[in-house]
Amino acid sequence: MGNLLLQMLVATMTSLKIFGLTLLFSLPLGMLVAKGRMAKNPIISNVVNVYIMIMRGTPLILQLLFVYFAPYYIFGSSYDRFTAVIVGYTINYAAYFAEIYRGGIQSIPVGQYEASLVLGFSKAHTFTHVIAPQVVKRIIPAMGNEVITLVKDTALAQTIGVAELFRVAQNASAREFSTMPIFIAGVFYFLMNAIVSRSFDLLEKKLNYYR
Amino acid sequence: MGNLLLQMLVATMTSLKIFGLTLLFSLPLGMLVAKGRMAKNPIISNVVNVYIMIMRGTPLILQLLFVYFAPYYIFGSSYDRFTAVIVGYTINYAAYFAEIYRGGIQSIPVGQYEASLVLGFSKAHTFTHVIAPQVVKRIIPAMGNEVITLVKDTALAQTIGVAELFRVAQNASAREFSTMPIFIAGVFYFLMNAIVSRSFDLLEKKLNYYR
Amino acid sequence: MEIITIDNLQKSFDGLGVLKGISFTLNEGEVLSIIGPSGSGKSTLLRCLTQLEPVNGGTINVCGQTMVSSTKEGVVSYADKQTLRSVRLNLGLVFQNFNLFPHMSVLRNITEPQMHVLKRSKQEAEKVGRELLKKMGLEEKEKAYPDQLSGGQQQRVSIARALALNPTVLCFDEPTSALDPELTGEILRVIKDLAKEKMTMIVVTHEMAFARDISDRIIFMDDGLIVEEGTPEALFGNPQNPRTQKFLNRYE
Amino acid sequence: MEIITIDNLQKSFDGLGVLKGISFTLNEGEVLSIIGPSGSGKSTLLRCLTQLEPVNGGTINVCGQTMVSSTKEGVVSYADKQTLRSVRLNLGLVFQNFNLFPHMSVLRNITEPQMHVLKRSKQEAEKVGRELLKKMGLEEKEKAYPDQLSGGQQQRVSIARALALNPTVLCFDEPTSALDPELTGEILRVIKDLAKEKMTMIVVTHEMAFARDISDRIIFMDDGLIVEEGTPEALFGNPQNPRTQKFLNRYE
Amino acid sequence: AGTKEQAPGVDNSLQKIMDKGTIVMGLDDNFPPMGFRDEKGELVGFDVDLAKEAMKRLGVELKLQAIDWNAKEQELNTGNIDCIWNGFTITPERQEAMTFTPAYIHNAQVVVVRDDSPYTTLASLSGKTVGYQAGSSASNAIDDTPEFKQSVKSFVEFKENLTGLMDLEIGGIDALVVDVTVAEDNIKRSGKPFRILEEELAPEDYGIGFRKGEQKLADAVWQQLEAMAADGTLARISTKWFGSDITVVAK
Ligand SMILES: Nc1ncnc2c1ncn2[C@@H]1O[C@H](COP(=O)(O)OP(=O)(O)OP(=O)(O)O)[C@@H](O)[C@H]1O
Ligand SMILES: Nc1ncnc2c1ncn2[C@@H]1O[C@H](COP(=O)(O)OP(=O)(O)OP(=O)(O)O)[C@@H](O)[C@H]1O
Ligand SMILES: [Mg+2]
Ligand SMILES: [Mg+2]
Repeated sequence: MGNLLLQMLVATMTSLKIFGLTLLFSLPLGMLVAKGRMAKNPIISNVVNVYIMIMRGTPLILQLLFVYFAPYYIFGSSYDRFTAVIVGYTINYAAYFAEIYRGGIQSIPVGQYEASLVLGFSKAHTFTHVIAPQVVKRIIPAMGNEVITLVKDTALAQTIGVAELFRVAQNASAREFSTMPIFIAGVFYFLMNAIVSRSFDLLEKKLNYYR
Repeated sequence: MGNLLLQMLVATMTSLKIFGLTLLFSLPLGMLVAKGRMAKNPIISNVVNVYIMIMRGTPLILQLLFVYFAPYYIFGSSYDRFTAVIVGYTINYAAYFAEIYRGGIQSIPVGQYEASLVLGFSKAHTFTHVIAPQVVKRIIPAMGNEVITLVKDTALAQTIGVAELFRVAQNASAREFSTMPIFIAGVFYFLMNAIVSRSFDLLEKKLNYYR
Repeated sequence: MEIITIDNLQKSFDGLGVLKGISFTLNEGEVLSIIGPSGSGKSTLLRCLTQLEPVNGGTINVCGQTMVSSTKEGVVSYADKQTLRSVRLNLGLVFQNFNLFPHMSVLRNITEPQMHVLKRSKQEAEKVGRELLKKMGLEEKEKAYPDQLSGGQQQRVSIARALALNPTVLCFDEPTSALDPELTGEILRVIKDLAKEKMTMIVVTHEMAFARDISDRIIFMDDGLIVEEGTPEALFGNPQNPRTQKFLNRYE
Repeated sequence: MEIITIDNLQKSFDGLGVLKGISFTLNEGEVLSIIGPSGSGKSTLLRCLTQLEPVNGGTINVCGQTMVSSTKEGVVSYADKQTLRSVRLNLGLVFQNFNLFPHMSVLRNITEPQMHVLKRSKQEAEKVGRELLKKMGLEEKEKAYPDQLSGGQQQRVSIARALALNPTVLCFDEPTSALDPELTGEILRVIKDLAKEKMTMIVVTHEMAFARDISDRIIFMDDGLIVEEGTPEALFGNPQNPRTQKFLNRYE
Repeated sequence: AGTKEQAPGVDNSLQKIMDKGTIVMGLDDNFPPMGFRDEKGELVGFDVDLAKEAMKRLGVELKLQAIDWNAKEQELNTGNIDCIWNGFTITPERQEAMTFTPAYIHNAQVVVVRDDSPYTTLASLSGKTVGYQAGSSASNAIDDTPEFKQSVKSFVEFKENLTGLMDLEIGGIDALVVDVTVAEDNIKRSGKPFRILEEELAPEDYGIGFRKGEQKLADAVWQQLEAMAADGTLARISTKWFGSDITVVAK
């Protein structure tokens, strides 16, 4: 039993690695995608829109299989499965984050841009110092939901053979012929999500110094 | 090839059945859950809150396994896997829908209740004729997102042995040594979601006769 | 004939007294205005009367039915559901911010309560609705939705909605305060017309000139109490209480 | 000395002319008020001047620099980025609805532009900021956030924010129209003080008494054109154009 | 099939592995006793022991890679793994698509039922519900037994044999078709009241699968197995896992 828990903790580390790396890459990539989606150039914005629609319209499992196996069939080369998991999750979540960013950016009143312009702010400074901080505050609830979904979605990495928490729980369950490990995994996911929820609540409160 | 498509269409019917039945049951159940969550009795509202937190905090796959196998280990009796899928999806989605309903109901100004009360409306009439129609309009975008997720989540039913679209695609893929069937499944999911999206857009437009 | 009798009405929020013993009567055909500074409890009084807030003490009697009464020891007892319902039907309330049903057309806003509450047929309800809309000068708007109307028009629809149920008394809570000055006129004219038709009314307002104009009697409230009460001539011409004097001074 | 020269300025939205050839000059230390009915193009004029809207024709010259010019054939050419930037720095704009940065404290709202645009040190910027806040009677509020201030206070912060960049001309677009009457007074007093200090200003306003009070010159606009222009005495005392007469009549 | 840099007709598969110094073996890490994870999370099992010894003798390092069994063909084809060695049944379809060694164990697909159930023959399962692991050779075995396939009411595919066994236990299915080795091992370790029908489905052979055309590599590995059979190593490993020597190399 102690051994099982240890094993599951190790697997949890894998799940957390997937979680962390996906966030690390998809959060900034999502911003690029959002910018693309809002681009004045209709070709760019339409292409990006199709990308977003595909990412949101097809199951993540399928995207993972595709990301892992398609490069071989197309380019004749393949790569590490963990890398594939990170790439798959990143491009999927970037699409979701992009739509959240876009909603946030478009909800900032035009007056904020006009005031910045008239005061002589550069475009970059306007974005980093005026718009972005306000966007962050507005998108926190939506981001919280998405990040919780990511915690749960890490369970799908086993599709291409990555031994994350849920895979290990299923193996242990097979070995010991008991549903207990799966149940324990459920508790782990629940705890991780409780932490994520709590963090977002705190962040939300912290940003409540202005309305 | 023609055979493969036929097979996938049959499996798509299973996916659609899961989709349809889940909506059929979880939409009303979600309303009950929302009412429970908003109950004045703190015991009821807290119990319901824990239920919602578990449903949102743990992977759906795990819930499916639990719903299917737990009754045997606890009560010594079991039931049909398809029923288990529907039960699992229903209690999961009811939790999500409940939170959407609750958000919608709580966003209706208190003045609407007061006006109904002063005019002499019964509570039931107030809910069905004044509150609900306004809630529907407000929650449509959030419901749209959730229903799209449901379409994709039907792919997880294979966990407990239901041969839905994605399972059949994976089998065909293994049989024919090709990712094509999986790709075709992707197109199917995409089309289903395109239809769902479009329907919600239309519904949204239809309800735009008032603000 | 006395239609409303309120005796020693008490109401507090979280232990803080807001109404500290209000007593007055309203006779048939009378127009009563309630004036007073912000926070004096005018809205709360109307809300207690229309059952939107429970009271903490006192008696309210409407059209001969006791809606709520309380013993000396402060035990409050409300009437049974049936009576409360019938009392509610005797009272119409026009809200400050209208509270129309945004998803119903103007006509439907007026017919829906008639059909559900008075069990009128759709035809009959629409006939009554159209007549009222005509009276309000809104015959062209029956198919419109509330958000397509100006504030003044919305307020007139909400008056029509209340009138459609034939209330014995019509209560207004600052019916013009959500309107810009231009639109205020329309509503005041409508209420004046109702006064001429001898509709019994209670009007909470801060439009002094208007109160003076339409009222048979005026109550001046301050800090949860009725400070002074009288005819418009007496109250405006010769206020007795220093607080009334000070309040009215601001409005000259 | 002429600070702003505008010649034959034209602007249309979707082909619909909003400014149909506006020409005027502004001299150093002068206070110019622009009045006129709603939709006459007053805001659009200020927005063209502050580069918030591109023009469709005409010439704008600020502090000797040509910001935009156009040929007879209607080919509009803007100055290079560098010049546009320097022109922008000569003009301060105070918005009708303030547009303060809600996530920055009051002081930071004023220091941020100084540090980023004028490259002042934080210390220097805060010194300037505190002086301006004192001048605006807001020394106690530097740590507050905009949403904790009344409308009038917010407007004064936004004036301080504009002044902190030492603009040659300060433009106001109906600086009091988002405020209730009680708060209007504060702002008018601040602008009057600035006028006394010989700040060059353009003030779009519908407060006639105020315009009359502070202005060296008043422009009356209607339907995208300057209908009449003159000293307050001339314009209010003896308006020449029938449209001006009619407009001013409403305000007596 | 085959790696793309390989010129047609030239088999440099062995050379490539020797140059690399490592060989990646793909296996389902949830397939006891052939390959599974022990309590420490280490990959162990009969096939794992065999492969370790064979590769040691071949002089290359063995890397074990757990894969999703449903995706094994893609894994092999895309070069993520070099062989599939995990109770891998030799079937004609698979032989079309890849290169196999000869059989090293005879296996059979057997039918597991609950001990208290009345079923004794394949025929007695007529009109019942039968499960198997998706993508496993059980499905081929069923296809090759048409009378049985037609008599059964419906088939249920599981992602995992475990889910299937649990489902059998709770009565969701009446029988599970599974490798005899897996079946015996599971019954032994779980202590659940299951039994195996005597009547077998298609008997079959386990082999090691390589990319199509990589004959030299397959031959080299096979030579090591033959050597292990000769010096008794094979028998020792078999006895450790199955209690007797059930291998068929060089017999
Ligand atoms: N729901 C409530 N909870 C707590 N306090 C309340 C509540 N409603 C009203 N009050 C308090 O009761 C007092 C009287 O409020 P009320 O709205 O009746 O005043 P009013 O005379 O209508 O004022 P106004 O002219 O501003 O509308 C105020 O101090 C108010 O803050
Ligand atoms: N972005 C825009 N797109 C289209 N039309 C516009 C736009 N901005 C202003 N207009 C139109 O230009 C005309 C002049 O508008 P402007 O805001 O300049 O008037 P104004 O004199 O400031 O009026 P007010 O006193 O109401 O502020 C109006 O008819 C307005 O509808
Ligand atoms: Mg009030
Ligand atoms: Mg304007």
